[in-house]
Amino acid sequence: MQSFFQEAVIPHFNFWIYVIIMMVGLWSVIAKNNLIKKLIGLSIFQTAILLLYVSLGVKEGATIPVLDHHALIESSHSESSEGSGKKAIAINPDHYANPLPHVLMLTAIVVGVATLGVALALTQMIYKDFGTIEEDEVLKKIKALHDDV
Amino acid sequence: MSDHYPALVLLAPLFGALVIGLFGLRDHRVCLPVVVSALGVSLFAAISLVLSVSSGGPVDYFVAGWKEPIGIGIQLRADAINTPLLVVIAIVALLAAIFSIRPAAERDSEKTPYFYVLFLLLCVGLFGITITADAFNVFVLIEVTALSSYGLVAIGQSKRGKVAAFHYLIMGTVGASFYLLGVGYLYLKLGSLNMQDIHGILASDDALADSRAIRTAFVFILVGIWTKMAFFPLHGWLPNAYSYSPSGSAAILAPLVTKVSVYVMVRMMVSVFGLDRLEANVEWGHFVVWLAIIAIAAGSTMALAQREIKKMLCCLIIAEVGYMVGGAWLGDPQRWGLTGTVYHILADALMTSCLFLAAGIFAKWLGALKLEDLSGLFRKMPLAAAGFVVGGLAIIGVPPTCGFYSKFYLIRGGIESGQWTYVVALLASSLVNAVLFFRIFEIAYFGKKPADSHGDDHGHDHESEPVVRLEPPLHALIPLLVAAALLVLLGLFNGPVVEFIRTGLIETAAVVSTGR
Amino acid sequence: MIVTFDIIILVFLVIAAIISLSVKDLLAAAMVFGIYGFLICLLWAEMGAVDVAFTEATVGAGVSTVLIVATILNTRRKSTD
Amino acid sequence: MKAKIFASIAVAITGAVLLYAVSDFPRFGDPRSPANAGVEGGSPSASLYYIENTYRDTKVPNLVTAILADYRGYDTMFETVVILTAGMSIFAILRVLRRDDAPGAPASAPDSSDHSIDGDHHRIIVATTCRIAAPLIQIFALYVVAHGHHSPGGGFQGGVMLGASFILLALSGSLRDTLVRFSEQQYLRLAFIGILIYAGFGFLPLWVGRNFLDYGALSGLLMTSGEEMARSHSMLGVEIGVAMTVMSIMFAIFANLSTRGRLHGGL
Repeated sequence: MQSFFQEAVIPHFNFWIYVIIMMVGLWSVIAKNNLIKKLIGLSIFQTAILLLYVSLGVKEGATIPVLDHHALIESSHSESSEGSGKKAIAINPDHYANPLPHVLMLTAIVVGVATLGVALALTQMIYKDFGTIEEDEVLKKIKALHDDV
Repeated sequence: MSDHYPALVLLAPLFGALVIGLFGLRDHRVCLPVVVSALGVSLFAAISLVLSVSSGGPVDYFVAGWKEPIGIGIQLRADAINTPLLVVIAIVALLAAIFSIRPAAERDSEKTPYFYVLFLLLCVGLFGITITADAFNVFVLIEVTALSSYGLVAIGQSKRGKVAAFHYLIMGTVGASFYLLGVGYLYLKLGSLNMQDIHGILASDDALADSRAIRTAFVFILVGIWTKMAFFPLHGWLPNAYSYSPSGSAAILAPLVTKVSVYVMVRMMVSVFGLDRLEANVEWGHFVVWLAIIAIAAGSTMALAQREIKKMLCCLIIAEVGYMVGGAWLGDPQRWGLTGTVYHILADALMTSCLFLAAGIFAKWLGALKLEDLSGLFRKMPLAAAGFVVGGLAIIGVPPTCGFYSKFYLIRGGIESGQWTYVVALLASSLVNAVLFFRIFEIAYFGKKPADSHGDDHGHDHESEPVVRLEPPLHALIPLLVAAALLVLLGLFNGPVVEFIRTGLIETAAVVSTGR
Repeated sequence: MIVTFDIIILVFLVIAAIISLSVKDLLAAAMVFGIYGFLICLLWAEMGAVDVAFTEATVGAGVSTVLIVATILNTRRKSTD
Repeated sequence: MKAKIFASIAVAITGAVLLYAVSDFPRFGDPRSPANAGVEGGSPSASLYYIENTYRDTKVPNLVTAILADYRGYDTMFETVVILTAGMSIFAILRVLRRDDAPGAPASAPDSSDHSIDGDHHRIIVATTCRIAAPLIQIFALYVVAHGHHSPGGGFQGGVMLGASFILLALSGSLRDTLVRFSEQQYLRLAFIGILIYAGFGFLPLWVGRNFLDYGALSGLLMTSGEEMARSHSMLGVEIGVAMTVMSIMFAIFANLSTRGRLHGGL
């Protein structure tokens, strides 16, 4: 048991948690009856994916992906005397976190809030039309509509 | 300018949407000309792309000029698989745009510009998904498509439309998230988002390609895309969303959204994971073909049970998605199944467009929502009925229409790969379609009401007799007839189209797997 | 990245997610969801994703919560589950 | 109950598949993992290229901004389009454009007694504080937009903050007063203009024969000392476009959601 934890869980702790959060979200999307609860679940489900991506880009001992100004200025000074072609050498990639997942997840966050907004608008319309935001009651009222038409 | 057609295809509708947003919200007359001209530009660019692909092979376009090393920028790629689809998207969108001059029901005509903005944004998303060669970019554009379709489904007055849109939103978001998750797994193992790059790495490293994470990635991408295309066990959102949306929305959503998702699946199979890899895992193919057979059976059975026209058509879409998924996974060495699938994407987009346009006409100008309401249709609107008949014949698979040929190629793939159950399911489903449509034709031609026979006897002397022509206005009739004509044309010219697709498919599969 | 900090926030994150999904009062659920957003924003900052953290702080903890609260006030506060 | 059993089964299967794959993952925080450094024996991953060459290509120290607005600017444009689409969808769904709507009266009018925060009864301390705070927030938001090249921030964050400042005004004071300052017509127009700025910056290079969004081609137009500075400046322009769209749509979403699409009354 302990070796399992040491080998499988500890090095991948973030990934385990992401699966758990994701499953909590997915479960409530399917099982919750209240529409707003479903949407909160959906948001949590989406943030779990963000957690996966951001965890991918983490490097031990690395700093944020904003280059150090002073280093840059010094390197560009020294290069201007030496000539071009060596600019990349001044930057050690291991010192900076991987920026690409961050970019992707900025997009995903924005998509998430956009979806949430549309979903909340639909929830309000459903409430206006059916007077409830519980899914089973809504479905019951829809059945009644069916009989009318 | 001709170098920029891959970008222009989707920039035209985007700028169209912006123009409507800036000038059309006040003056509704701006909307339609802008929509038609934007889609016209797209159609022109798409046709030019087809021509340049057929003469010079795939066209690559590197957005922002970031070409080397591959994968740092976003690449667009037009090849034989996606250019015909671009043309079909443009055509179907144009037809739907002309059809929906007064889209969001008369009561709410203030929302017309919003309808058109969403309509064009949907087109942007569809074009973008089709042409991009970047796995993450597909996700962003799927969301553009999805959010605009939620709006289009719920824009009408229907109360059920809102609930349908909500369910669509939940399913769609979960599906897109699964896709994103799959792409994340690919990125985690391969460090790249560019489809060609991913394929190159996978093709060169067997151990990596068979690793757990890559398999899981593939499963999640597939499940996500299947949710988006309403593949059978995940189809729950589709019938309500499409049948309770306004006719104008249904005329664009139903033909295109599911088909583009099928295209994404084909794209993932051909130029991300690689056909060789998939064929090495035969049992996966068998499993998916079995799922597809179940989907076909379920779709056809549900269609038989429906009394409403649009619901029935929606169930047929589910069956058709089964055809396409099954066909793509047949894995016959000559690639007839896959070719048939790509051809069927085109054919089915046009068929569904034709049928939904017809259903929209019946709903709007006859008030006919159920099958029985169609009685006497041939006398009331003969031209519209003719268009509907062509659509019906195409979906049954009667020779001069494209439906016959697409099924022919799918069945050929099934025979060559020895998947007899799939062949049987296809034929049985065609039979079910025949039953469904001839039942409708019967109702429409002979009618069931005593009043009709009465009218026949006495000719046209009574005012009250329903012999009056109710032919819909031209803006609705012309798209329907054009769609019907295209069905026949695509059928007649199936040879060159299929040859184009098949050589392109074989080339893509071969080139990429030896690449790098 | 500080592992202890990471683990603590992750544990709190799971707790916040479960609480916000299990309370019956939707307004409370929305508030806990805001806390969840803030925790995850801390997590991003801790993992070096400062831009993501910034966006999450404004979007996840700020605007999303406000939108949910607006909807709850316009619909109903009680939930059966 | 059926839903819960089904949910549990679905979640169990999905979770099992995900955990099955987790053991195959590279160690958390490994700088040599494929995502960070590329596949072994293959070409280095794109992110290495970004870290090493972004400053050379664009003169922007914040890698995230540079990738967001330049290398993957195409994604970002559609991300902004997603926001716009969401705004338009919400309009299409919720906005009540006619006074004589609701002949069939809502199924049950939402009772305002138990929850409504009274719109007319201003809490004067809160309202005044928020009114003082709002301009400061806006100035900071503008700083975030403009300084995104050198520090965390950029169009989205700044745009959301700008939108949030209006939301704050509407929440603390009244929506009606805020709408006087920032009317529906204005925010709709700004939302479209924002994307027009973005797409316009992308479209300009086409006239000189360069690819879409290739800002380097704009060095003549922007009178910069080279393609790198042209990229840097164009990114700022693009971020401003993003900020405009995001600000407008965020406020629009709030205004519609808080009033059920009527734009009067309020929470």
